[in-house]
Amino acid sequence: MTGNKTALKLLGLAALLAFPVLPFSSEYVMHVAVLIMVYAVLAMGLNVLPGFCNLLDLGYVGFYGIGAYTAGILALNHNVSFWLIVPGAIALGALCGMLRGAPTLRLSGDYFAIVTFGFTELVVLFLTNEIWLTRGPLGLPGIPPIALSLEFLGIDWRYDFLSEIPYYYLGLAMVGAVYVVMCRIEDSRLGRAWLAIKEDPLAAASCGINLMAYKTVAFAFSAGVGALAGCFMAQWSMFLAPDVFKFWESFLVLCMIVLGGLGNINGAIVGAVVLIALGEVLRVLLPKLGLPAETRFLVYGLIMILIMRFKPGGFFPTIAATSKKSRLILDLKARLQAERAG
Amino acid sequence: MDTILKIDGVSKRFGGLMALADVSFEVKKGRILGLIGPNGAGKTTMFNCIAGIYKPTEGRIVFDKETGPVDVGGSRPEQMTQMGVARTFQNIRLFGSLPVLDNVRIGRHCRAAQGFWGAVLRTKGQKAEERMLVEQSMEYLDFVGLKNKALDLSSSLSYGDQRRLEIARALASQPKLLLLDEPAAGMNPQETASLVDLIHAIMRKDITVVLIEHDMKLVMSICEHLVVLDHGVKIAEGGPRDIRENPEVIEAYLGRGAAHA
Amino acid sequence: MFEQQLFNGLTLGLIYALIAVGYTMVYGVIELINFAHGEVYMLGAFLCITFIQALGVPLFPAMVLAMACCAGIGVLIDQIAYKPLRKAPRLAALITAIGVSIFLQNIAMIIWGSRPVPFTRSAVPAAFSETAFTLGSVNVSGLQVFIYALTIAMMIGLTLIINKTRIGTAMRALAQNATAAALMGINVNRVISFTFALGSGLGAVAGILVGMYYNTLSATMGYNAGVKAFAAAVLGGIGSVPGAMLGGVVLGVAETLGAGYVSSQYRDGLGYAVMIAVILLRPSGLLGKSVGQKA
Amino acid sequence: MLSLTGVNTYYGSIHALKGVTLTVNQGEIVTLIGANGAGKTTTLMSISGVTVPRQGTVEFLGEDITKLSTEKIVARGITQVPEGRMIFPRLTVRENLLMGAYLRNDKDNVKADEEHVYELFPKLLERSKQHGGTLSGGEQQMLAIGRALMARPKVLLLDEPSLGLAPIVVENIFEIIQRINRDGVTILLVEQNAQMALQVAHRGYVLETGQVTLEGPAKDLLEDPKVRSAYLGLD
Amino acid sequence: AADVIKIAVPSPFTGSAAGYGDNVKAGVVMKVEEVNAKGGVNGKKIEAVYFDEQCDPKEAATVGTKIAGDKDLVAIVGHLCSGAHLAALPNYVRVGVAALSPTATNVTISDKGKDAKGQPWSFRNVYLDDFQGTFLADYMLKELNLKKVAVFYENNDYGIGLKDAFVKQAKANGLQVVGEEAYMKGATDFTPQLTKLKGAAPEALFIAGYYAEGALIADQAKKLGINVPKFGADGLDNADYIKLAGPAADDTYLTTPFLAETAGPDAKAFIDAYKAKFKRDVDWMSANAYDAAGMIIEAISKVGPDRAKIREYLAAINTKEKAFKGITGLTYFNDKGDCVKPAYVKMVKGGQFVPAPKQMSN
Ligand SMILES: Nc1ncnc2c1ncn2[C@@H]1O[C@H](COP(=O)(O)OP(=O)(O)OP(=O)(O)O)[C@@H](O)[C@H]1O
Ligand SMILES: Nc1ncnc2c1ncn2[C@@H]1O[C@H](COP(=O)(O)OP(=O)(O)OP(=O)(O)O)[C@@H](O)[C@H]1O
Ligand SMILES: [Mg+2]
Ligand SMILES: [Mg+2]
Repeated sequence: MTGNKTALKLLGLAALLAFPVLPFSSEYVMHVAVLIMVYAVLAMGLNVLPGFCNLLDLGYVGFYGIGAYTAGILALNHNVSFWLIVPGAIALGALCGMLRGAPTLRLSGDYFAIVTFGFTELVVLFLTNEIWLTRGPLGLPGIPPIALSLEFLGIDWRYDFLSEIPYYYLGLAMVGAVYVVMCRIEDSRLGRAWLAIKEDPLAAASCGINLMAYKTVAFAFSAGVGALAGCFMAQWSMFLAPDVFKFWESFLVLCMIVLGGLGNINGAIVGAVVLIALGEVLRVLLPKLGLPAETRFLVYGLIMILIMRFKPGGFFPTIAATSKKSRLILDLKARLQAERAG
Repeated sequence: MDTILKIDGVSKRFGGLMALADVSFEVKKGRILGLIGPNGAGKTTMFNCIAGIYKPTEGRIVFDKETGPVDVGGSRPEQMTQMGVARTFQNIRLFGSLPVLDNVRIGRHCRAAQGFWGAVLRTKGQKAEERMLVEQSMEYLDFVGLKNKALDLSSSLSYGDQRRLEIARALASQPKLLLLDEPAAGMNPQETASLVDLIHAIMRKDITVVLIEHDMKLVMSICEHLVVLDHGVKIAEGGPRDIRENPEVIEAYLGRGAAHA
Repeated sequence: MFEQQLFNGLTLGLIYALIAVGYTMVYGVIELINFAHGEVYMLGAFLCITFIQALGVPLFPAMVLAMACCAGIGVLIDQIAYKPLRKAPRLAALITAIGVSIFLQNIAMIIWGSRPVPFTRSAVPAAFSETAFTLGSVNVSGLQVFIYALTIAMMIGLTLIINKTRIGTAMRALAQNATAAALMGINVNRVISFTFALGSGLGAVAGILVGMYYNTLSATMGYNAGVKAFAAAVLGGIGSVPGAMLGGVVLGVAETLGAGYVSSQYRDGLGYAVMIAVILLRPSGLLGKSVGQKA
Repeated sequence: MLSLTGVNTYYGSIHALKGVTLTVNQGEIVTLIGANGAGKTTTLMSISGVTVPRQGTVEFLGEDITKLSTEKIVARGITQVPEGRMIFPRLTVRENLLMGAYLRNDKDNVKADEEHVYELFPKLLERSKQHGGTLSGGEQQMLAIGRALMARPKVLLLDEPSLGLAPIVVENIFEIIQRINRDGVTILLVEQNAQMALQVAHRGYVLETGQVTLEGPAKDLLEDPKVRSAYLGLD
Repeated sequence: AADVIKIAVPSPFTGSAAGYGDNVKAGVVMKVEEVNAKGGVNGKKIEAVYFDEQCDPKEAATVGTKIAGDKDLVAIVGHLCSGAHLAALPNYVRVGVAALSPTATNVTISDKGKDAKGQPWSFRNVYLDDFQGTFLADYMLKELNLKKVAVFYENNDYGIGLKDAFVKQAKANGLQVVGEEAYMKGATDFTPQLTKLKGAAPEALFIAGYYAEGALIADQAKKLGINVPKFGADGLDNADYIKLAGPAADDTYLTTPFLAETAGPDAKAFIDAYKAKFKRDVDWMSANAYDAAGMIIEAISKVGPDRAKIREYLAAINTKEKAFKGITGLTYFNDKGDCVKPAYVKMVKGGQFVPAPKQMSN
């Protein structure tokens, strides 16, 4: 039973690793795969607020933008290496997350939602209008790709990420790392505190949980993950414009986590896969059905409605999916069973 | 005999409504105090003031910490819990979509320390603490008799079990003072009887209890001391016998029928 | 110049208010952020000119007809998309609303094309484009008078419906506790349908007025309007009809004065900044009631 | 007058009622007692059509009302005072009462009935302009009963009307129940406070985990040893 | 199949820019049908494959990899928006496929379309923003002798590029710029900005944006009593501008690469055929797309369906003598793939586009 599961997991991992060399994987397929990974990270990051803390964040894309522009400007204008940008961008994202979070700590429900929305609009307006810094709507073309280099050791070796394949593996590593961190946090004192806040803030406070502090950690963490996705995306796509971070993107990511199952980490990933792949599948499929390109989003919207109609809780409706699988809980279960039997 | 909690001239105003008006009483360490009074008298409001959910408009709430008595009026709920005051809610407020065990683990939150980095890095300390949290939580569940339901969803518990789980969750924070708000409401006599046993067991752990309850049989049988509120004002205080015969209390609260219940 | 700016702001604000009211009504009753409301507003405008152009219906009957159609569309959307989700988590319905919004926008694009379309000029009474009167330095056109009058009349009517009629009380009751409402003998689905019909009808009027005022319709016009209406509704205190009106006006005036005196590049941002500031100061909106937590 | 035959009700996969059969005759007070989670509330909700039984029938005055929608059942004359009172918190006391008369068109009689409720519960008259949500627990209970009476029900279903109430109010409520009954309203009373309930009722049913295990005249049940130990806490 | 030659047309076909994408599609459809009706190219039919990218850089990059990876697509007409073009371009340069945009005007593109050897893979048969902005500033002062102008610009790459070039030249010429106001795409209410500008009493209004918003600006300006000539670039050049703005459209001056009145018989035929097919007046995007498709198809007919050779062919159209003669006049490219075209001025009079009475000597 467990042996089977482990085998299945290994097989899945092997398939993921071998994916780029499979016969059907073209640059296009790889590109879509990398795009899915970017969104999977975004979805996991966003999930922290609505999924774990019941705070409807409609402005997540703002942090994505902050991360992306940090990377874009530093890499393009100052030639800073990706590997140095990442911690910096995450820290900046987290800082902005806390700054946004501080005044909104008292807000609940849709009032929180609209403030986060307004915040993102301000971020995007900043990116649009502060031309001296961001070049505004002219965009930032020509951002250098990610590179591995030993030049800082004085060794003349350098590998530029020029095709999709290195990004695929780097993306896979990023998704894996974020996933592991998310799972670990969910099954920890911190994660349980968040879930308690989600369920009932007042009862949580009465259990000794400092709401302000824990929400602030959630804001910072969620924003940091968004910024991480942003810097990866900036140097992968090599082009940024304020348009990339429009309001709709926040919604798209929100749709992913709800479709996947709010609060479920696996669900967030599945949601990203489904919604990004859906757009591409329709792109390929509709012409074959004789439908013009104009109908793509018509069908897209329809499918979203249908999914919610038949799976109102998303694909993985339960939260706390991982804590059930944790060693401690499994041991406890076995012990209780033994006691009952004995 | 030490005083663990001293309510000193506490008032609480909601807009034009005086929910509590200059109420004073003391809670003795190791004893059980009953807080009774008609609906809307301000009993739950008093709990909320003690537990840090409301800030009293006036007056002092003095709690006996290890370091000595401190005015804790206006502290935040989590600070009160940290100091050793735990409570249950009149309308059950469990974390319904979490397992029973997690409710208690969350209740134990303030007696653990690991944070973000511990969780991310899965340090030795963190793992040890997590293991300890499970063990300790199981002890509390065992104490209230819910050990076997540890992995069930808490919303799937029966009403009486949910009340017990609320108590277990409150106990998990290792309180010195436990505030129980109508723990027997909606229970039948059998369940009420086992609740009485549980309260006695709690007392044996050196925990002081303040109890709000409308079930006079329960109150009169376990409380040594009673405080009666009406319209936010303390109208009587004393032992069960005195209270039962106090005409003002009969008029406002007990009614003629209950006086001989 | 300030008077002119203020007047511009009020006009814009009233338009936002009219859209926001429909929004907030649905929200008030079933707690749904109905993102498709902006699309109904867009459909209202397109249906109106279609009736005028294709069927030769005069303006006012066309307006009524479009209103009726949108009311029907609103009810239909509810029945098909939202009704099955009444007991589902709140966000499920929000995602469905987004799906509906995408769907309607794209279907409109297929029916009426993706290019902006002018409002049928010949159908609009000449008096609308003439100056009706002058207020200080401000010229007020006939259409503006019409917009003000119609909007204010509708808002008064709506307030009366909600506060004084039986179905209005039923709407409020339903919002507070649906099971209890059913136990009073209220036909919950009919009241919800009525709410959608009323809200969508008002949305259609807003769309038509905007189409006439700016003389442009486009399939994507609902998007911005929907977002602004959402902001206005929340700013005013979600679920509160007078709040939505006030929120719309505040947002409109803030944007206009912001664009006029501060920076046109940050125009929308200034509106949002005012909105954020208001909500931070009053965490349940201008006229929203804070539902105090009772422990 | 009202009869349930073999009613089975589920919440998803939870089988809450397992073949409940009971009858309420015209003019009676019938009480339903049982432990927490026995299915008392579910029984009332199945009668009112809030939860629809999967099997079995609910008949009222000879008509099968099992599958009717809630508002139609209310229109037939069955009104419920639900568990937890379910007052509309942001409607005034008066508006709450008028919601009770939602289905009625006889304006003048509604007015008279409103007066009648104020007579029964003078406290409500004092607070008629206050929002329901700001009332104390006891006042809310009065309002819930008053609201139900406004529908001029033939049958009144009461779900734990004494829950969380001060002893003096409990007494009062039971008196009022008897008064209403004397005025001709048939009553099905669910109570945790079995002692009181059996004292005012004509007949009673005991429900255990979704099944009726005992039934009979209230007096007999009061004497029944099993009932005495399990539900009255005596002996 | 082997008997068709495919070209890719990535543009927005859904979303808020879909209207423009539809224009481009119409132009391409006209060209492809015309060629195929004549038997195609070397016996093979041309097929245009449309890709929707919503004018969104992210979608464009995805579409870009898809097009780049599909060897059957021998060349590209697109993208429509500069941002989308820039986002997709790295793919085309990497794989080596030429993209000829009929509409992307952003100055930045010039330097980003080259490969390591310095060969351009991105071409465009549309003016650059800076050219039109500079041209109009000259025209206003030299031909119409205006002294005070207020500027309205859409806050996107097109609007900003145009505005910056215009303002720079205006200042150099001593033309006073009395206000610069921005707006967002899709905006409908311009009265605050206009009210503000009115206070500065400009003699002309320069609208650096597209016709949908431009028409609203003209209309609202008129309602506020600002009755001055309006100026715009190709963004305003659309029959819908007149339809939407109504009488307020009068007295608007536009730059245009060709004047229908003076154009050759090809252009006239195209204009009529277009109207017959799509029931609307032709617009410059359709015309440019028609020519862009024409250039690609000409390249295919000369050098065959080979990506690299098509690029070489296009790059070789680099002098006035070798220019492609399309309906939009003569088009040839500089070494960055940018086009060089003459500019004319037309204006709206009595609800019609007519050539402006004064033209600048090119
Ligand atoms: N947050 C609040 N805002 C306004 N009024 C409140 C609030 N909390 C309590 N009240 C009011 O204060 C008074 C006292 O309420 P409280 O809940 O303390 O009563 P109680 O004694 O616990 O009654 P019960 O026995 O019915 O639970 C009531 O009139 C109540 O309506
Ligand atoms: N909404 C629900 N979803 C799932 N299960 C439910 C729901 N409501 C009740 N149940 C279950 O159905 C069973 C019967 O519940 P019911 O509320 O009818 O009991 P009751 O006799 O009224 O109890 P109480 O005295 O606590 O009010 C219980 O096991 C309960 O857990
Ligand atoms: Mg209380
Ligand atoms: Mg019950």
